[in-house]
Amino acid sequence: MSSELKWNSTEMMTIAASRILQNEMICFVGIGIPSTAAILAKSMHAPELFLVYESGTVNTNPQKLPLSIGDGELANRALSVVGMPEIFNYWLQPGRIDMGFLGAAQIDKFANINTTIIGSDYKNPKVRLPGAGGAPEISGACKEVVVILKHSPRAFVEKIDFITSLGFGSGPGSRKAAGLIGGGPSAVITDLGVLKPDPESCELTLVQIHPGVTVEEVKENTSWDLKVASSVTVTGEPTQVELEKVRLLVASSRN
Amino acid sequence: MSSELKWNSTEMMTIAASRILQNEMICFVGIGIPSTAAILAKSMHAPELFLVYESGTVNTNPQKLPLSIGDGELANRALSVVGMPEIFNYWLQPGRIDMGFLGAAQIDKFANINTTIIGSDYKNPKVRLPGAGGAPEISGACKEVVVILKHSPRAFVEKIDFITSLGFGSGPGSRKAAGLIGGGPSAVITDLGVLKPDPESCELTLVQIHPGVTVEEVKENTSWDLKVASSVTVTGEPTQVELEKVRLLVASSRN
Amino acid sequence: MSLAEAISLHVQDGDTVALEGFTHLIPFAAGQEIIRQKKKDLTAIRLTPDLIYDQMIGAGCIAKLIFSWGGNPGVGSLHRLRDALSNSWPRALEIEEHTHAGMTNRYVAGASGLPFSVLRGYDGTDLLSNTENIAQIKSPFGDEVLLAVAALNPDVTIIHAQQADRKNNVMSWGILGSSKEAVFAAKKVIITVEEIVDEFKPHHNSVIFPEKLITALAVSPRGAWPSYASGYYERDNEQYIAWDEVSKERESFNQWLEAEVFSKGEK
Amino acid sequence: MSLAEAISLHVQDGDTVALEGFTHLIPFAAGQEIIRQKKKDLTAIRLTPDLIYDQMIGAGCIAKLIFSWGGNPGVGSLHRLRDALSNSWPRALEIEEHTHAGMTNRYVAGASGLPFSVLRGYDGTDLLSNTENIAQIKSPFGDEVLLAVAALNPDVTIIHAQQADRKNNVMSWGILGSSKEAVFAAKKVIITVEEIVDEFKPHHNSVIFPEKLITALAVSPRGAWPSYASGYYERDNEQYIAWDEVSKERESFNQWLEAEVFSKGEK
Repeated sequence: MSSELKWNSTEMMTIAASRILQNEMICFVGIGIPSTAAILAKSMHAPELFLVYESGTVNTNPQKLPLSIGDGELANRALSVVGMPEIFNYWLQPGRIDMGFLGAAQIDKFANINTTIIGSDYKNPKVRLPGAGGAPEISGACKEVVVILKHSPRAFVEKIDFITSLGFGSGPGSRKAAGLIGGGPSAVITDLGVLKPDPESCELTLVQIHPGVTVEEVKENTSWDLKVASSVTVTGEPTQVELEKVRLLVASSRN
Repeated sequence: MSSELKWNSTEMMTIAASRILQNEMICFVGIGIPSTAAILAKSMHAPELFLVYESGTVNTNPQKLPLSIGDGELANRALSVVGMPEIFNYWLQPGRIDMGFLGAAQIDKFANINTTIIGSDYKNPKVRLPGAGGAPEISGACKEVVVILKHSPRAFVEKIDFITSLGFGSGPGSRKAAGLIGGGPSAVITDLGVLKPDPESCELTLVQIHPGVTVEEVKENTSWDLKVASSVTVTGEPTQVELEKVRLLVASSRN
Repeated sequence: MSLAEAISLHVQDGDTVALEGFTHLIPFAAGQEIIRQKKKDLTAIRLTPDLIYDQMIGAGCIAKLIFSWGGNPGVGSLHRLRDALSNSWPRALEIEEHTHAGMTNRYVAGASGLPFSVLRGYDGTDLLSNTENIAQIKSPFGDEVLLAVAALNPDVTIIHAQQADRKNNVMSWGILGSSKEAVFAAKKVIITVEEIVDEFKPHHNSVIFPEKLITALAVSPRGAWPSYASGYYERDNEQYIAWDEVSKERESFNQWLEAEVFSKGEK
Repeated sequence: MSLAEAISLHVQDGDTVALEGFTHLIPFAAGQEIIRQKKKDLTAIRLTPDLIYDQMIGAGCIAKLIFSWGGNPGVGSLHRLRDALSNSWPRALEIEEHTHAGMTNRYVAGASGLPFSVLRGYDGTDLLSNTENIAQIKSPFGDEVLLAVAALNPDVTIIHAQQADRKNNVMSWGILGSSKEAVFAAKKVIITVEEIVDEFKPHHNSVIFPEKLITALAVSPRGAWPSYASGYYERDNEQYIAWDEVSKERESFNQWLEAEVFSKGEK
């Protein structure tokens, strides 16, 4: 990334994610960059964005970044706080959530996600990751899912070590065969650009690069032979307001 | 019943039912005489009786007779009010309730209960009764069940027209075969006396008569050949305090 | 939106409707508006039909009743229900009969987006051989056999609640029965409320229905009368007692219908 | 009853325990008392092991962990959990890994006295072939195949809550996660509270646990620290960040254990 940019790549990724959120969407949010993006969107173009966290906070309106998925800030500023059975069974499972945000340690070309282990032996992994949390059912039931992670050859791999959350499986038809009711990943937003599944093949395709990033750079950071759309757009530069708000939010979590 | 008694038979039945309730029991109560009996017991010998109503009121302490199973009096005087899934699934179903009170339109010698129809054709009954409500699962899951109804040949029948709630089915082993976890009916309290299931055969047996009632009278009001215990006790007469309280309660429901 | 508009727009002839509220917050105003608009061929779901469905049955709105306890609570029978069952007056009425636990779990399944719920219920009863939408199911973790009840997903669930805020969120407290599940299970939701408030005050055991769940909201003061609304008014038990007389004969019922429903506008 | 007595009386070596509370109201004081009393061979259930189980794992109390997300929230990894898995230090640790939806519904089944719950979950994931206590189940009302998860019925569930009244009823509010279900599912229940009050004030979304559900109640002010107790204190995030350093090496962990747990009495 060129050094003259007035933002860092995490800020760009967060802002790109926030822009994808539309007003009045019901959005299932995780901690970290998804929260930052959602709070940013609510303070900008999507004030009526309806945020649900797996901890049970319904229509919450946090003003600072939550430190954990069950932060007091989320509960105090929620329309209501309900138990996890209600969140998972009544809100998520029936397909009531428009968009779910997920992170990933590894992702493959069909947007299948691994957050469980690195290594080939489940019983004896090289690295033990946190595991599934709410992700498999978020990936399964939301109308669409947006995945946010940094681009690197270690993360964007030909074959993930463990399918924690199904994206498009091995291609068209896999989700249906597995019994999933949701639409699956609609975008993968990284610090370099945006990938979207090809409508026919479901394979992730580079459709957008962030300012200062080259297509070549994205391909170098992807372990498989990344498909590139016939016309790749460039993400609009972060506005001064977006940058200020993101920085304020990130600073708020350090207090 | 002899006319010189200072109480009527409904009062006697209610008082007999209240005496069976023990302090600290968790009791699942229905409307009408079960409520009167429970409220009476709480005001007498069982102040810590823990009353649960199917409408969702947990540990309620009504001071007047509820007009319906979901009366405001029950909600306002409850420790908490919860939804019916919690009542049926978390309180009743796992066997947490010590005693359930049931009424009946018909009952047979194995304390099976009908509150659904009179007549042999379900699709075209002679009389349509209210139906099951919570009774089948109350009968199924409570540690014990007490049935309260007035004695008459039309109510105490050889064969009930519809099994709404299983008592002892066709005798020992029936409950287990049907998959019920609760102990089943431990007593049937009527305006004439008290019947209890024989420990061996499960058949209802007259063990107690109310003051002024004869064994013969009970047998005449029972359609089957009622078994009578070798020694039949006589219910202690209602005390002045019991009678006053019952009458106050009944009067309270008319306001 | 007015209640009349809400019913007109969102309740169609032939719909499956659930007017819930367990003895408390029974949506009488909405039920009577359904009568006033002469909706017909409804499949009507409710644990306790109560007076509200007795009225709708007598008015000929309901083709099928799915329920678990059909009496006039604390008073006696529902005469219009009985007349419909025995004499098909004013039209034939089909019934599907469950237990409270079964109905509650049918709503739970519907709310959960599942085809069924599992419970210990109906065991040893004659309901097993006379009722649809129940089936035995074996545990995959042992030999236990339990009961499955099919999900209920009403086309429209209608409830009455105490308050809405300025953003159309609704708060209810007191006895809620299976209302929450009936709301989550429905394809469309109509809620009537006592009033609009600026802010919800905390209550023990309150439930908030976010506006996202609500298709139409109408203010209908005393909309649960003659049942009650905790914090607003008590049950008008005289009405429940009087209903026994009113509903006993077709003529007196029809007079009531004319005088109390058709001659009156939306409450 | 003191917390020390409650743990001593009601937590036995080899028990299955669930210390619940989802980021909020985590029962740290109770967990550290379990360490102090050197309970061992526990099967420990919790959606998010968090620092509390990292501490109990490092102290050698836990033989098996049943969980769904095992990180230090907002910070990184749980080093004691990793060390136990990779190097069996201080003892071998077995794991059984689920999803939040799965764990939640396992408690729901336990609370309901059912052998299993049904959900749409784990579909298409490698958990299906690596995790016990899940099984496919066919709907009896059609061809849909769903997932069944086996009930969890802990020998002891331990939670922290805000208040108890003079009759030992407990009230909690704010984020409760799956605590209610974990309480109803348990054979015995230990609850620690911030304080005893004369009367419960209403709160939005509060839950009351009647004393009938509670085996032992202990007052333990700041018993959820360094997590938080809504209305009492906020999360002490410095402790969560510091834990990364403390727990990284066995030596620093052992020093912490000695200084902060064994040298101190019950909080």
